[in-house]
Amino acid sequence: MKPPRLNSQYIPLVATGVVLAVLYVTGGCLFPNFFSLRVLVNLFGGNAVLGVAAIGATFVILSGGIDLSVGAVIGFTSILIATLVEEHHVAPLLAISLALLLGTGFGAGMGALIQRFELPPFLVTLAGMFLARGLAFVVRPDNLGIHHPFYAEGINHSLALQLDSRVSWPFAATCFVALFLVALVLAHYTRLGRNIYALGGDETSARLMGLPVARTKIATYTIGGFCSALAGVVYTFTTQNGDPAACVGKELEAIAAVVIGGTLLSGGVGFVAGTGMGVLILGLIQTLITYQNLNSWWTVIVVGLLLLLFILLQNVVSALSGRLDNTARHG
Amino acid sequence: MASDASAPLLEIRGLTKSFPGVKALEGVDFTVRRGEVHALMGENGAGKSTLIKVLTGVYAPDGGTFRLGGAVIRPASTKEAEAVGISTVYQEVNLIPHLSVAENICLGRQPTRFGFVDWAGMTRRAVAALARVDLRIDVRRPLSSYSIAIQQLTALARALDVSARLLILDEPTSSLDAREVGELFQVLRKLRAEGLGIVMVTHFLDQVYAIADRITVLRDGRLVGEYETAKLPRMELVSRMVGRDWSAVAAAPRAVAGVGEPTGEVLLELRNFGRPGLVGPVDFSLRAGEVMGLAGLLGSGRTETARLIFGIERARTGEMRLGGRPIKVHSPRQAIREGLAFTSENRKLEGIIPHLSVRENIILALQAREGLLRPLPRARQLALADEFIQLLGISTPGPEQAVMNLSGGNQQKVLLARWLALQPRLLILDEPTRGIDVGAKAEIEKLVQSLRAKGLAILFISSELEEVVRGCRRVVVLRDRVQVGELTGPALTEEGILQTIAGASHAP
Amino acid sequence: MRPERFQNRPVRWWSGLEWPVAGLALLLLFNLTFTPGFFHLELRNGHLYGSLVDIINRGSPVVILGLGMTLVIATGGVDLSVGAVMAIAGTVAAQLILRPGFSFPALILASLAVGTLAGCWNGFLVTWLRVQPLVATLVLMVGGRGIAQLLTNGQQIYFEDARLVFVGNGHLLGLPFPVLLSLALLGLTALLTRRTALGLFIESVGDNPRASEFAGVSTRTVKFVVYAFSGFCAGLAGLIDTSNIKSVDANKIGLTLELDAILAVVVGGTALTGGRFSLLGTVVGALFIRTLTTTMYAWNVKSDVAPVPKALAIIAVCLLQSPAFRRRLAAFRRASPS
Amino acid sequence: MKTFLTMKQLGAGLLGRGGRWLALAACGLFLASCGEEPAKTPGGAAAEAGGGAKKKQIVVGFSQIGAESGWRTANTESIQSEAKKRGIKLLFSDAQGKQENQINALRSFIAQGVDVIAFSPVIVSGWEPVLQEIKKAGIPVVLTDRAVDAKDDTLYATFIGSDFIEEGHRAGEWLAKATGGKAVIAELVGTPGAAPAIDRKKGFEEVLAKNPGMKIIKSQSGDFNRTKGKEVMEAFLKSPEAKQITALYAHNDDMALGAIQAIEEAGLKPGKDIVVVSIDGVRGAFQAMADGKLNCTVECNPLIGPQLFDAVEALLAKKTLPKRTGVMESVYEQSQAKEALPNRKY
Repeated sequence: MKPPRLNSQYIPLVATGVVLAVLYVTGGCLFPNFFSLRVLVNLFGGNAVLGVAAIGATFVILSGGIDLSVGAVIGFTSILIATLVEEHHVAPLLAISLALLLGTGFGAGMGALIQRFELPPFLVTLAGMFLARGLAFVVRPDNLGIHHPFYAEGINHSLALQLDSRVSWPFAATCFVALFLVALVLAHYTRLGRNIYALGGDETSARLMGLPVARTKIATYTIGGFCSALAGVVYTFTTQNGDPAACVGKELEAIAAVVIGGTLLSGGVGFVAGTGMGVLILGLIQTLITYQNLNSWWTVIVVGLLLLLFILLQNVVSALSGRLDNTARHG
Repeated sequence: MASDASAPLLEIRGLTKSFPGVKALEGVDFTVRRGEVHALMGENGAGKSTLIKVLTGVYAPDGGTFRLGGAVIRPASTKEAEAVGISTVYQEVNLIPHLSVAENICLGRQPTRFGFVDWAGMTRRAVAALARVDLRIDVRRPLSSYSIAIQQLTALARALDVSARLLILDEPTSSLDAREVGELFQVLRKLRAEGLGIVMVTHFLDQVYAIADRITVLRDGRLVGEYETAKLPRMELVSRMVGRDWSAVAAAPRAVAGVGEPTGEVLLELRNFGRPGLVGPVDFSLRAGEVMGLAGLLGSGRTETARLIFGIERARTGEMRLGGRPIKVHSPRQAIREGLAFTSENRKLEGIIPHLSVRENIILALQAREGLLRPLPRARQLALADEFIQLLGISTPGPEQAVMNLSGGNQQKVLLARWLALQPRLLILDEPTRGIDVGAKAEIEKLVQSLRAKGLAILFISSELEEVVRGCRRVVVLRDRVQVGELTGPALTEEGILQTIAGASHAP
Repeated sequence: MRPERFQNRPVRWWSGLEWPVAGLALLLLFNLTFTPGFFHLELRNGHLYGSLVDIINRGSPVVILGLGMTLVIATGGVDLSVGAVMAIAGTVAAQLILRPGFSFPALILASLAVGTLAGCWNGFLVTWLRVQPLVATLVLMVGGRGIAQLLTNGQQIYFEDARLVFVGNGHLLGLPFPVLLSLALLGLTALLTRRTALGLFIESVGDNPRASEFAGVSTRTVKFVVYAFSGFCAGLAGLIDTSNIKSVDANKIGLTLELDAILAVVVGGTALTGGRFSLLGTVVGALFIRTLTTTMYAWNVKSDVAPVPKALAIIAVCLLQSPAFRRRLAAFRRASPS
Repeated sequence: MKTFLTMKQLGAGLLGRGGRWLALAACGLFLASCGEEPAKTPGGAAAEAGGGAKKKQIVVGFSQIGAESGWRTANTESIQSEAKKRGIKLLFSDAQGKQENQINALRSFIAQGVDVIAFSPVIVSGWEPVLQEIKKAGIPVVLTDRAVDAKDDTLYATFIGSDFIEEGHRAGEWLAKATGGKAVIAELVGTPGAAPAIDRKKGFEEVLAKNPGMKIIKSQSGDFNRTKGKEVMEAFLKSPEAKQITALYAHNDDMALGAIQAIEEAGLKPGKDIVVVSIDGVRGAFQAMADGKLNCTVECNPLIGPQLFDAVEALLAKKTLPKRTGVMESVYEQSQAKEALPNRKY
């Protein structure tokens, strides 16, 4: 019996790549300046916050969980940094570190609740969402621009890479790409990463294989919290402000990006690389709809449809591999 | 074969473990030597899996001592058990199907380089580990792309990858075909020669006699005995497993309890009926007013046959006739409409609706047949519940008691009531008396007879031969998922069944 | 087993309500003591007036969504799309009312039908395509609001039609009409679940799907029906919210209300894992949430900060329901000398 | 075995197709690196839109906040119809109330090479990085309706819109005059952080500082929409201080209209028992004034389409504009409402 050439779990990833390519080429064919460097840079820079958040969500979803607190944590982090820097004159790097620490701790706390008391992740992170959003408004009820030179001259000038006379690669995009690379290594080249896959693949088996299930689960939500906080930091980079109401519903976009990236929502199968592509696909859809001058609400509808498409694809794939198992057993 | 002189590898003395309400193990001794394959045998509830789980650190024992290679051990987790050299391969391949073979072998202990997983090193190590079980495959492919047999060997390789001294195999062959079993045994023989102690749990007698050096039999959480395979005839093994004293069985006259002659027409006919990989061809017919037994050891295909008839799994071969009409049952709903009823052996997962009341549990199937829009009037529901509580002697404070608060025997009666309320033509009872007390058993047996007298056809599955012999007019015997005989009349004795189960060929 | 653990009574309508009612009572007691005028009720213009009336009036959409959500959760699922479905149904109503000559009953039917249709779509995904409920309803949650926006072409629609305005603003028998609607729906849901076999099937499917399937219950039909019903409820809630402000705002209608509905169900004692459900519990849960919000208005807590106590309430409820937490608590009690 | 075959075919098919697309994408990237950006030619996108038109069509990118109120709807409508009238190609994007969307839309406009970018910012802060980018790309920016909080005022060419502080002043002064400087006020604040919410509050409070007889006893955000306006007013009316309230100041008409419903439900007469003053001057507000339920609305003219495109054309003609262009607006009272009502466009 010869195994099939293309492993079924790569089908969604391939499909994601195909969709990305089709969207990009379509844009290029329809609009004369779509293949410009600027569009490419915008794609990364404009979706850096989403990208960072989605990478965190990838780990949580790979482990078989879900995190609804992403958007709220971004809002909390951004306003915390802005307030600390502008009103309390804390050094920006210190403020950023503090915010990252808090976000990470927040994730760890949710993970601990989920693990120790066997609570549903959905409810715990829902509570986390309410809590973080409320606390963001406690920190400061309205938005606040950050005028500290560290941001204006440091992050968005010195650290931005001038690509040509007009287009520069923003530091936020660098953060996204850097986190992406770190996440690739974490997912594929560390024991923790592989344990997360195993946990999402089959928790009982993972336990029987002697893997540290409890520790892995908490670690996953900790990573999620860190990424959300980092997304908040990147948000302050791209906008130079803090806003307690920022990124409402970002968690849904992140989950959409993860699913479109070929990760199974039930956990265990998926790729950080797919999430990267998923984020770019969402960005491309938005760009294309702006270019086509369509009502921007088409964006969410198209994303909804794409989501549906990928869920159905995953269904087909799992049905296929289910049959594969049967064939292997009986054939 | 290992000599008696060699010191035991594993020595367990007086192992006790109880769960709320159940004593799973009571003072069990168990010894495994180096370089032997030791079969751990017993019917349901014998305590095999509890023993294994205690041994591998999943459960903490209540009492008893463990020694491995002379040193006292007390593993508190799977990881600790592995650390002292105890590795386990579970029945359902407990690996991660989506990950590659290499990862499954090395998960949690991957070779690293500067702290990062070394994939090349992992591949090499996996290839080496698989070589020990004589397997050469592409280890980078996901586990799920390989057959169950290969997955089983992968699990074995993973177990061996830590320097295992004691290897535990929990029903390793239940999903394998004959050739694959042969290959597995080849590997086991090799490992035995390397000096490993191997504990194997299995229900297949042929396989036990093919590979095991010694056998330990457990029953109801107690040790029955430890035997040299060569010195234990099959008949004796089987009788010890099912708890009938061999000499007593042979001597006892046939106990017939009003099995009577069937009154009705042939109701159910199975011809070459089966599903490859699940249960082989089965041929028998059942008349209205007749109780027919399905006998065989655990895993012999009894339950699988019942599930095929009831449409939980679809039959792939042969034919089933109901009342003379050929029929293909594809769902329990359809089966129910055809007048079939089935109580599952797995009361908790497939029987009771735990939080619902006795009344609701009883009327559920009837209501489902009536449909969503024709609710049974409350008075009728209560009348039905009361009627069956009376009829079956269900011991409950009342019909509104949540069924999970009832004892096992009473839960079983509630389930029986659920099906009787349907007034079915054919009732399939899968282990209706398991885990319930003696009094309740007798009541259920009596009930079965009265139902038969009313013209019901009953297919009775039980691992208690005494019960089968007492209650059935005919018994179909299954072994290793194939029908091996049908006993009736004077041939229908416990001895006869045991002999049929044990098979003609006594020599391994 | 100790005999006192047995209860030999039919499951009364109040059983399981102790905790939610106690929570609500506690909150009301707090207000009785510390919030002056909270319990003040009077008759103005022939209808009841006071904070308590506000609670039941503003709580109505959550009650209505919660009733549908209760059934969905009882089967072991969840419906995230209700907020977006509210927006779609409200939009349909507002657009039809502006069409001269469109009969009013047909309009009501149309918007309820749109809601039900959306529910059927969720049901289709969950039962026929076997998509996890969380994911299946996420699709409509993400895309639904966009559909509503496209229907209005991104504009707000205002209307003054007295009949449609009555749905969300009218009074009957001294009570706000939405309250009566939610009471009627409570009655309808109770009838639907208790006067047909639906309630029994929902509970059995949620409690033990495999055993239910073996007993001949069609789990598919049951699940499909509850999602459709949840869509219907969302349609009704959307109608009320739209009518209430005499305009449709596809952006805001029902935003995050799905979370309130889920919370109401969980506070009301229906477990997220499915099984036994309590419609009255959900009503109490919805009132609890609404009382919390109204209390915060009364205390002049900025509405943006309001999620904080809500979050704490969720965690508290989750922990109380968690067997693991109870185990640990029991172990702790045993360990500490009493 | 059958399954394997289909799997294989499916896999090969996908891979094959994927491969082809990947190749196409690669071509695209190659083109991108060769073609580069279509250097900033005014009306770059126009060529594609206008076909072979001789006179280059002007292209303007406009990013709207969303559609949160009747005022906004009128604002959008005015801009879209004026663009059509003048034959200007308008790229319109609704940000759905989210700053992230707005920033992405602005970036898209840069990439599309529009001639002028205009937008109404969702919130005041957070625009510097993207405005810097636009500046670098050499595209003039017109802010409409709401200002931004940017230290460097060269980041935009002009701001067309109302002076929200002035609107607050006017509302306050009208109320002081109408009540003789004595009022106990409930305030419905706009969306936290939005420029109009901040400035309208500020302007109003400046008047209060001069009138010691007027004080705000309740203030809560109604998020610029009816639902919240109604809900919050209901809560105000149940508070123990409710009886003292003699006036309501709402930051926009929608909240006021919601609140009016709440006041009526409380058995009070809006406009008499509680004096209601709000800002915007939408049609619904005029109707309410005609019905005697609203006392005064300070106009905040959304019909800035003509002014916006005047500015656009001036900018393209390389004229310099004042940093701030006001909008023609006035204060309307009940007495004027009936005659003004038929003429209201929004």
